[in-house]
Formats: sequence, C-alpha cells, structure tokens
Amino acid sequence: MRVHLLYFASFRDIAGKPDENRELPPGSRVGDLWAALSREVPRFAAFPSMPPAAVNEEYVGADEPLRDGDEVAFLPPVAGG
Amino acid sequence: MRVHLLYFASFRDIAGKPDENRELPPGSRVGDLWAALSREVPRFAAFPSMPPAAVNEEYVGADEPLRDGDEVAFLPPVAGG
Amino acid sequence: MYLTTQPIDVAKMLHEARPCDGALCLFLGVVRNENAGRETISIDYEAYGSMAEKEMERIAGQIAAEWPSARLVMAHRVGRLAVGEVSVAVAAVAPHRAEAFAACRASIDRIKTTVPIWKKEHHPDGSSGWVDPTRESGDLTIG
Amino acid sequence: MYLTTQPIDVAKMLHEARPCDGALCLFLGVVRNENAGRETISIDYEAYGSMAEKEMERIAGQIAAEWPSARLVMAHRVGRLAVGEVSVAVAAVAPHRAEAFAACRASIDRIKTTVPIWKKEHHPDGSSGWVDPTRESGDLTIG
Repeated sequence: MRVHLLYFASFRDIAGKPDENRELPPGSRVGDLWAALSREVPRFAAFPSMPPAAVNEEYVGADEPLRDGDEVAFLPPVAGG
Repeated sequence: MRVHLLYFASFRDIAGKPDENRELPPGSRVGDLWAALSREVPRFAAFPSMPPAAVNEEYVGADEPLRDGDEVAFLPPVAGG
Repeated sequence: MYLTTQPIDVAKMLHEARPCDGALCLFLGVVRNENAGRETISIDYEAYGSMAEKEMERIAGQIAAEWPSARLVMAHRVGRLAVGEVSVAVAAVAPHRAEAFAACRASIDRIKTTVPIWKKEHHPDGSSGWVDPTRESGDLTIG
Repeated sequence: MYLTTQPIDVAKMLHEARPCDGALCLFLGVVRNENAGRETISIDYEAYGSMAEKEMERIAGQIAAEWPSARLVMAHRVGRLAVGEVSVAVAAVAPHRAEAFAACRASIDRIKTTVPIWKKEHHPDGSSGWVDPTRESGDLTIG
C-alpha cells in the first residue's frame, strides 16, 4: 500500500522535502513508518521516541494501522500562539 | 468641629440629600458619626454594622478620628464593573 | 483619569496597551439585558469620582508591584449606559500569558471590590433599583 | 475558518463576540522583539492548515461543552509577521467574568498545545530557527 507523508517546519528541513509517497508492507502501523524513516535519516533516528503523529489530520498513536491512501504526518513540537 | 458628609447611591435616596455639613463634638470618630446618623434615620439604624467608610477619599475604620473640615462618606456596597 | 462619561474606545485602549510585549489580556464588562432574572434596559453608573480615581490608581500600583512585568490600562464608564455598552475595560500586557491573565483578572476583581461605583438598573416597567452584590438577589429596589 | 494570512481584525472580532453577555475576555498573542534572550525581527508561522482548522474546531467544541454559557471567537495568523503584529486572538464572552476568563485561558492553552502550527524566528544577523517550546532555550536553530 501507499501513503502520502507530509513534512512540516523543522522536519521538512531534516527530510529536505515537503512530502513524499511511500510504499509500505500491508499491515504497517504508524510506528513502523517512523521506524523506517529513522533507519534512513540519522536525525530522525536521534529522537528519543516517536513524535506526535497524525493520520488524515487526526492525532493517532504508534499502534494506529495505516491504510492505502492515508495522509500521514509526524509533527515537530507545536509552537502556535 | 464640622465635617462634610457625602451620600451616594442608595444612601443618598435614604438620606434624601447628596451631602450635608455636620457639627460634631471634638474627639469624634467615624463610628460616632455613624451612630449619630443611625439615631436620626431608622433605615440607617437597621444596618447590622457600620458600612465601609471613607475620610478624605481613603477607606478608614470606625476608630478613625475626625478633624475639622474632613470629607466623610459611608459607602453602600460597591457595584462597579 | 480612569473614569469617563464618554464611550470607552476599546480600539484606542488596545493601541495604547500593545507594544511588542507578547501577551495581552483584555477584560470588558458589558451591560447585560438581565440581572437576577429581571430584564434591564439601561444602567446608571454613579461614582464617588475623586475617590474612585484614587482607588483605581492604588489598584494599578498594587498590580505593578505584584506583576512587575505587566503593564495595565484601565477605564470605567459613568453615567447612563444602554444594554451592550462597555462599562469597564482592563487591558494587561506582559511578556507571557500567565502574567497577562493574572494581572487582568486581579485588576477587575479589585475594581469590583473596592472602587466606589454604584449602579442603578432600569427595568422595562419603569421601576429601577440599586444593585447590591452583597445580597443574593443582586437587586435592591429603592423607591 | 480559523486560520488567516491577513492581519487579524481585532475590532471586528470584538464586534462579532460582543452581544449583551456581561463579560468579555480577549487574549492577543503579539510577536515579541526577543525570545530566549535573542532579538527577533520577524516570525514565519507555518501550519498544517487543514489539520489546524480541525483542531481549532475541536477545541471550540470542547470549550462549548465545558463552559456552556460561553461563546468563543478565535483566529490564528499564518505567514510572515513583523514584531508587534497579532499572531493569535481568542475572545470568550459569558454572562459572568469567571467563565469568560476560564474559557479564554483554556482555549489559548489548548491552541498552544495541540494545534499544528510552527514558528521560525528571524534574527537581525540573518540567522533563523524553528522555535521548540519543549526545549529549555525555546529556540532550536536549524541550518
């Protein structure tokens, strides 16, 4: 299956791109996607734990199952206001 | 000595006037003035205790000594805002 | 001068209060159309003016001492106000929101407790009464 | 729509928020000229826009459930803001001030905690950095 991954703010700087499509094995969960990113990008690997994540614009935990076509984002610490 | 007594809001309605000059015996305190008013005006006598009082625009207690020329006011419950 | 017989210009107050200080908390008191279950059409605000100015100045000094990082702008209207008009405005500006909220809240709480201002509500049936916040009903009708 | 690229019109917000409801508490966040000891000249606010709108709507629903007597008007600016510009505005109106203050404070606290918005500070020396409120310094310089 394929998900659309979005990068914002400092995570976009780290990834070097604002978004990408990623192919994932069936049954993948949000935590699996973060693990895959961490294997590729040392600065993501340096995070002590998975940052807050959103699937289809809702906060979810690492166990959230992913489905084909999902929009996924890992979120840097928010700083609105 | 003589003091200038001011009445505001519901107290003005009770007294029927906005202010008056009053002659007081030397050594009078604020509580003595309230006692004198209460003897004259039954609706003031009905108060369970002396209302907040101000002398020369500052809150004072019943023991505050009065001086000739003081401006004195007993204040109904404030309701600003 | 904290008391004014003219409508409070909130935009101007915000302009005066707002520099580059991070957080602004504004409180507005607005004349309600009812109190203690009775409809109100207007309110007369009466002040012991000279003492009210001193009390508001004293409160401003207290707030400045307790929240040194906060700046305060305050105004209280007197005279007859229609429903929907602003009776009191307090703006507190500080580098962070905790101080802005605290200074604003403390200011309005103290204004309502000690500043010698009274209000007489006018009702649609022509009756009126001085508001007594110390009574449960909040409404003491005189005369 | 809670997000706007245009300057927040505070006067208009107050007008929308203010009926005859007694108490209004407004919070404004203003771009400060310094953060964590470093001078700031401007801030870029970036949002995950569609999710930020949903989060602010969710917060508005929470506040309405927790303070049923309060009404809320909120806006958050995105894009580049100069020092002194309003980044966020929350107005809460209620019959009494306790609810107005509480609803306003809870709203801004939650906005700052969960709405996906980020800010990059620009400094006079040309450097810039994303603000990380979870770090003590509050300033994470990237690149």
